Amino acid sequence: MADPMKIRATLQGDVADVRVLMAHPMETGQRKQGDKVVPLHFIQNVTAQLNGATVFSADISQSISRNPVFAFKVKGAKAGDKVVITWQDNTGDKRTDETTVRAAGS
Amino acid sequence: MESTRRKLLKAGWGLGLLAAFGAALVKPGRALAAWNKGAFEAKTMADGMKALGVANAVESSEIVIHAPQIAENGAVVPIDVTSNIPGTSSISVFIEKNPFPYTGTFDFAQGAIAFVHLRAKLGETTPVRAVVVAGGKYYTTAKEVKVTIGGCGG
Amino acid sequence: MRHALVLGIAAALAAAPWPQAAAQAPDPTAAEFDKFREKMEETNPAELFEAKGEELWRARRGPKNASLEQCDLGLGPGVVKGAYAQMPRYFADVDRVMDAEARIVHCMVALQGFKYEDLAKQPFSNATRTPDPVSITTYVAAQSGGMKLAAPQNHPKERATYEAGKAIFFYRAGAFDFSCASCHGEDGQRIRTQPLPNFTKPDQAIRAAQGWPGYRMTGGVMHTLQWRMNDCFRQQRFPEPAYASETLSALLAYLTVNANGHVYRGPGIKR
Amino acid sequence: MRLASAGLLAGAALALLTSCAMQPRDHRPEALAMMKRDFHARGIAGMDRLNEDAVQAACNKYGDNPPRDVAENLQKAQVATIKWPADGKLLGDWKAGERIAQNGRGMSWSDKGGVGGSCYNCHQIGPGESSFGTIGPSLYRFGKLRGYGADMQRYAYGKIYNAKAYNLCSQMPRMGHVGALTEQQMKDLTALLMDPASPVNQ
Repeated sequence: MADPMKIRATLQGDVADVRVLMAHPMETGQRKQGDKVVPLHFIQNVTAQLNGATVFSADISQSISRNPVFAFKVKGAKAGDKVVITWQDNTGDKRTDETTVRAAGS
Repeated sequence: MESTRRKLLKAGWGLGLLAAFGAALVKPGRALAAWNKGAFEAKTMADGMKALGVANAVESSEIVIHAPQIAENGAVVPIDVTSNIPGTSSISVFIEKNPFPYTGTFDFAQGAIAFVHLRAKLGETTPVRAVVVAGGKYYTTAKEVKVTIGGCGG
Repeated sequence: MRHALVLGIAAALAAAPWPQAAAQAPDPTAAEFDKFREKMEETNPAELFEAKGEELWRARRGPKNASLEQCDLGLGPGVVKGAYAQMPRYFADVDRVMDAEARIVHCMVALQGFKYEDLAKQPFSNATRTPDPVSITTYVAAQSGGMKLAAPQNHPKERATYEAGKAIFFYRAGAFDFSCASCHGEDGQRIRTQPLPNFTKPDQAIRAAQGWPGYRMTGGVMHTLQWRMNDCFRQQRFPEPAYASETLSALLAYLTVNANGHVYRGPGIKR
Repeated sequence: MRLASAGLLAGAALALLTSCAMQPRDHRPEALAMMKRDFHARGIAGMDRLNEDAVQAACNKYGDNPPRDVAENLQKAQVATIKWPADGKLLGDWKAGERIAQNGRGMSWSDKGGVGGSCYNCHQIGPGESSFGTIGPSLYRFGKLRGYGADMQRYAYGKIYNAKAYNLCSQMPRMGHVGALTEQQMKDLTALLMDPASPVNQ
């Protein structure tokens, strides 16, 4: 099972600055280990919800770096709002983690 | 999303049907649009754009790509894309000289600002191109990122 | 005759103006790296390993089914906060100076019953595996973030180890006649595009110390100073130093003491 | 176990050290003893690599600034190590030379022997490569600036073969002397610097 994400959602005014770190090898299918090619293994889809509503979603390729990092911003957020992020990879593996929006400096 | 809508229209789906799906279509979630295999497996940027339905993209200085002129390491190149075009619903990123240039599409809804930070692998010095969808139209800009050899190389 | 001719040319060349690369002006490439490095460190994949390390620190593991919570990192059993910034230091129970990872390995052996030989077999991260001491060191280091480095020089062995580290730093040998100082003993040098801090100066020594443990972009793996020292010796064309050995603690004492007084900002991101 | 035994082994030396801590002293013997305990041979990198040869010993002893007479004698001996090509030709193929200059591998425990020249790690050379180190001087327009004469060809080849023949404590490795490069590779590198057709001289 995949390791947990690290999600940080910090309020700046009424904008939540959301940063997420994901533990994933993002194998391109081109890398060799010994003389064996490591098969393609990468996150294809990321969705983020703020209090249940989808605010950000992404379809991505194996060109995204290993252990992916994304950041996005949502206007109209307030402290305590729930952020839920889910990724799914090409093998069907999935992971969902959540956090709450925090005021800057708290 | 736009491409899905166009395909639906092209395929002769009635307006009624479109209206019925309207709620789902307006919401740029990925529920409806499956991961676009054709676009992601395209080996050139032109083919990737075609598969994605990008047409008549207009060069725009309202899209800002913030990426290093010279990357410290091609394996992790930080890229920020901001669209200042009103009504931006998505940003797509292409890394022109990668084996598979189409790198991803980022959709914004419900108050999300048209901005994304990502980190990508760049195989060599290449333009990084962003394509924005706003009000059903396509806008684009690009920035060259230089990839060099950093350390001892041993 | 031949000798004289060769030496004569060398002398003439030494006197002639060499077309130098603009080494004195601030390197625009290095400035560009710094700008984006800072940005990337705001969201550093090292945090994933830090979280894993904290879990490992607290978990009861090993043949003795014990946690590391009684491990003394120099500030008393179980005290993690600030410990990394005050290592390498002398530990009476082993009568030697240890850097953070060497101490963690010692605790894993002494408290949990792991075998040094097993931990030393494949001590560095690769694409599919991050050794436990690497994650634990990352966790311990993160608990000193924002603190000033203060590797002690009180015990005679701390001072002697610093001096040994300095001597190792300047020792030229091996197939290419390199010492650590060949690359890290002068200001403003770089290999390819990679800036090389001068470790003999505090304001540059900190540039090295503060970035480790580091998430290395090459390969996307977490590495500690133990790996950095090992791979430097490889590039130096030396034989291989033993994992967590006294030689490496001595070099790290030299590096850290030189950086003392500067704020530690790791774990970092490395090329 | 290495971790604990290291302290015991160093004990005697360190006791001595602390007893005369007032005087500046040479810490290299203890440092070298420590390294000999802690290092092991791996691949082609044997433990003998920790031993200084005469050049390394002089540079270590005098902090890379040996007295003139010491340097001159050792330098002469280094000049004598240079094996000049039997066919008398010093210029190979600059295109091959560029590839050798780019390659940073060779002579480490992860290599099987010599591979490349690692030249760009430290030197600016060709105009097409902007990723170059600055530990050594720029070699851009090497021949164009210095002339294409036979003496300069010899200097370039000889310097690559054994840099210590020209400057005893140079930071440059002795590529031919230690067998990191073959005669043909050194000819190709000489051509990269000295062939009027090489991009280096455009």
